[in-house]
Amino acid sequence: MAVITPLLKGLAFTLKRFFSKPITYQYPEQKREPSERWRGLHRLKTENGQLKCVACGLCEAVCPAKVITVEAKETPDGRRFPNRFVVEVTRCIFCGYCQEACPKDAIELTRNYEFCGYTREEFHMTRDVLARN
Amino acid sequence: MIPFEYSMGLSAVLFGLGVVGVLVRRNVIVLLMCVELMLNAVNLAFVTVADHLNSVEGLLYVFFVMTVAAAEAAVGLAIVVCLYRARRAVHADEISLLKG
Amino acid sequence: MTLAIFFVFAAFAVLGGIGVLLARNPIHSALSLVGTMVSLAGIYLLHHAEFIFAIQLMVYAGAIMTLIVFVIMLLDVRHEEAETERLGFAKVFGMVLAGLMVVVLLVPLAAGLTGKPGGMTEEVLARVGSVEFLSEKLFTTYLLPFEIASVLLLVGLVGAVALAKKRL
Amino acid sequence: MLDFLIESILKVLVVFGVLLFVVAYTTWLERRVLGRIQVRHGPNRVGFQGLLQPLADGLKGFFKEDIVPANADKIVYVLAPVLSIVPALMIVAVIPFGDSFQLFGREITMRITDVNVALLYILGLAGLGEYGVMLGGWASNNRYGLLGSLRTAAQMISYELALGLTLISVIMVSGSLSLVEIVNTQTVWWNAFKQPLAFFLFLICGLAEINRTPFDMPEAEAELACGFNIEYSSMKFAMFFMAEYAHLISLAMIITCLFLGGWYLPFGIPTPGLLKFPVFLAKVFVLVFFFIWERGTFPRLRYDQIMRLGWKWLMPLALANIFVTGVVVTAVA
Repeated sequence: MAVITPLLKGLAFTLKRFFSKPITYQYPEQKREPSERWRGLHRLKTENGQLKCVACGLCEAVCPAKVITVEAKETPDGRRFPNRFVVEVTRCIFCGYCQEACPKDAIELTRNYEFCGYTREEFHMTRDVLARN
Repeated sequence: MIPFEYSMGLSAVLFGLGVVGVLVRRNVIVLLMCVELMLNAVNLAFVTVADHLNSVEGLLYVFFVMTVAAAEAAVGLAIVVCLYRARRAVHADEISLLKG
Repeated sequence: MTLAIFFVFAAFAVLGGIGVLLARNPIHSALSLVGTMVSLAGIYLLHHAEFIFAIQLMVYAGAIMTLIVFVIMLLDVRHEEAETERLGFAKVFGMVLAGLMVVVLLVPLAAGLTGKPGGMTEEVLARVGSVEFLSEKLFTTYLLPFEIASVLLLVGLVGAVALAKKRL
Repeated sequence: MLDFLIESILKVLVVFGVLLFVVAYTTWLERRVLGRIQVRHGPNRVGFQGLLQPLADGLKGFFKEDIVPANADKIVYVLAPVLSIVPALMIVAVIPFGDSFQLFGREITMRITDVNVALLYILGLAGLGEYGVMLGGWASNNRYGLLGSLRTAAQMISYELALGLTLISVIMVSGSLSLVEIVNTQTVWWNAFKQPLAFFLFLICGLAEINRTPFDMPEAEAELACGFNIEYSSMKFAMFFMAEYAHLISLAMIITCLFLGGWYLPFGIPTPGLLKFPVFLAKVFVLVFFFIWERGTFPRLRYDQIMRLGWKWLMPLALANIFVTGVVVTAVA
């Protein structure tokens, strides 16, 4: 008896679980809402249709994974803007330092976690991709 | 109905194969297997005769032969394991000494 | 029809027997022997010996051969047969004698079989079945041999354990 | 003669077709039920509720690369899956699925054949079933495979004894070796009521015999990395897999015939002819469900625990059961 009772208890437990509702998210149809502070894909913010970024390079400097490349350029009226701004998302660790370091509040991490592709190059997110995001 | 001679012939051939095996092979386990083959041939003869004479005694003999074969296999294999443990040898020629 | 099945089984049995002889690897020998035994089980079925068929599969193919295969695997003797086997005079002579023995075994067949028919006719089998008939004989007339066989098995069991166990 | 032959061939084709279909869908059932036990869904994407999943798996298995390890024993390596699946399928030949029915003025029995030594036939084939697993592990020339094989061999030989001894008490109660007759003795009281201990022991030994959790020693993913079939891929692996599930189903059918009254309802409730086959199927389904359910519940036993359980508990219990049954049967008679 002492041997069999725990076995039956176990069976009863699993049977109870069998009739409970699965907790699985049926992913593509049923999406999980990420938390408020979720750090997903980067976005370059815009203001009046222009990038807020002034290509100071602070994010590039602070990035621990060295995934950000910024190339500055100036407009004829003397305003700096990023000519090239690439984030290699495959290597990014989504720490959010770039967002914290930015003096202009020009970059942020969105809650978008659904980005995928077939080649590595697709993950070298360029300025325009990040701005549109 | 199978002709009596066919079955007995098969039995004789299998027995002969077993004998030849015991003579030419040196691996002790294969020797054991050849003995089993001979026992099987004998069983076939018993079954054939039992069928031919409508007698159950032949089948009983098969039963006893199988008992003996099982005991023989168990003890034989235990000896082989012992030998292998003591001498790392499974060839009959290498274990012909009386003194270890 | 029956005869055709018999020939198929017989062919497999003989091939298996030859395989036991010729295979270099003991596992292949053992497999061939299993083939022979299963074919023989089929032949037993053709000879109206259902019980023997079943225990042939169970005891020979299922237990004894499994044990042999088990030991071969355990000892891993697979490459030890590689050296050439000398075919000395004694062996050739023995093989000739073995061939002669097969001939001797076959001679009485030509003379025909003499013996007292037992009670196992088709009608009896249809009434009681071969297992019942066999077990009735086994537990009445042949009770003593049966008990001796069981003692033999026990002795075999104890002997095997005593031999193979390192420390009792 | 000819119509008998045609009938037999048709029966064989139907039974094996259905069997393979059921085997395929048992894998689906197992994954779904296990999923639900673990509070998740299981495969539900391919087709409605994942019903085409077995088909997808089969296709995948078929198109995968067939790898043979370089140092494998080629012949035995190829032979092993065949040796594994053939006995598994052959067992079904003697299992009665139901009574007979009339079709085109012929009486058709719901079984391929009724041998009067059906039980011995089953035990014999169970003995042959070991070879596939043993040789598969040995031939792939892999240490894990060999370990799995040796464990299987030892485990199956050990549990076959207890299994056979348990059967003897059933035979004593029913007085026959034919499955049909054993079923026919259970119209009122199932053998599970007459022989509760034997039923319990047979369940355990059966699980050990078909290497099912909690006795899935030969595979033991965690320690042996899948054991005997570690080197197998493609259709050869699929054959091992199918053999496993065919064994599972035949075990369920054998238990149904031996202990759960085959196609009869319990306590002598008359079973209408049309209901017989569904009743049989329902019992088999319940058993298969139980096998999956216990797989989701019990952890695997350690190897020495399995051996101890088999030799020191199940064997003596089975022997004691035979003794008690013998006394009772003699006293009643």
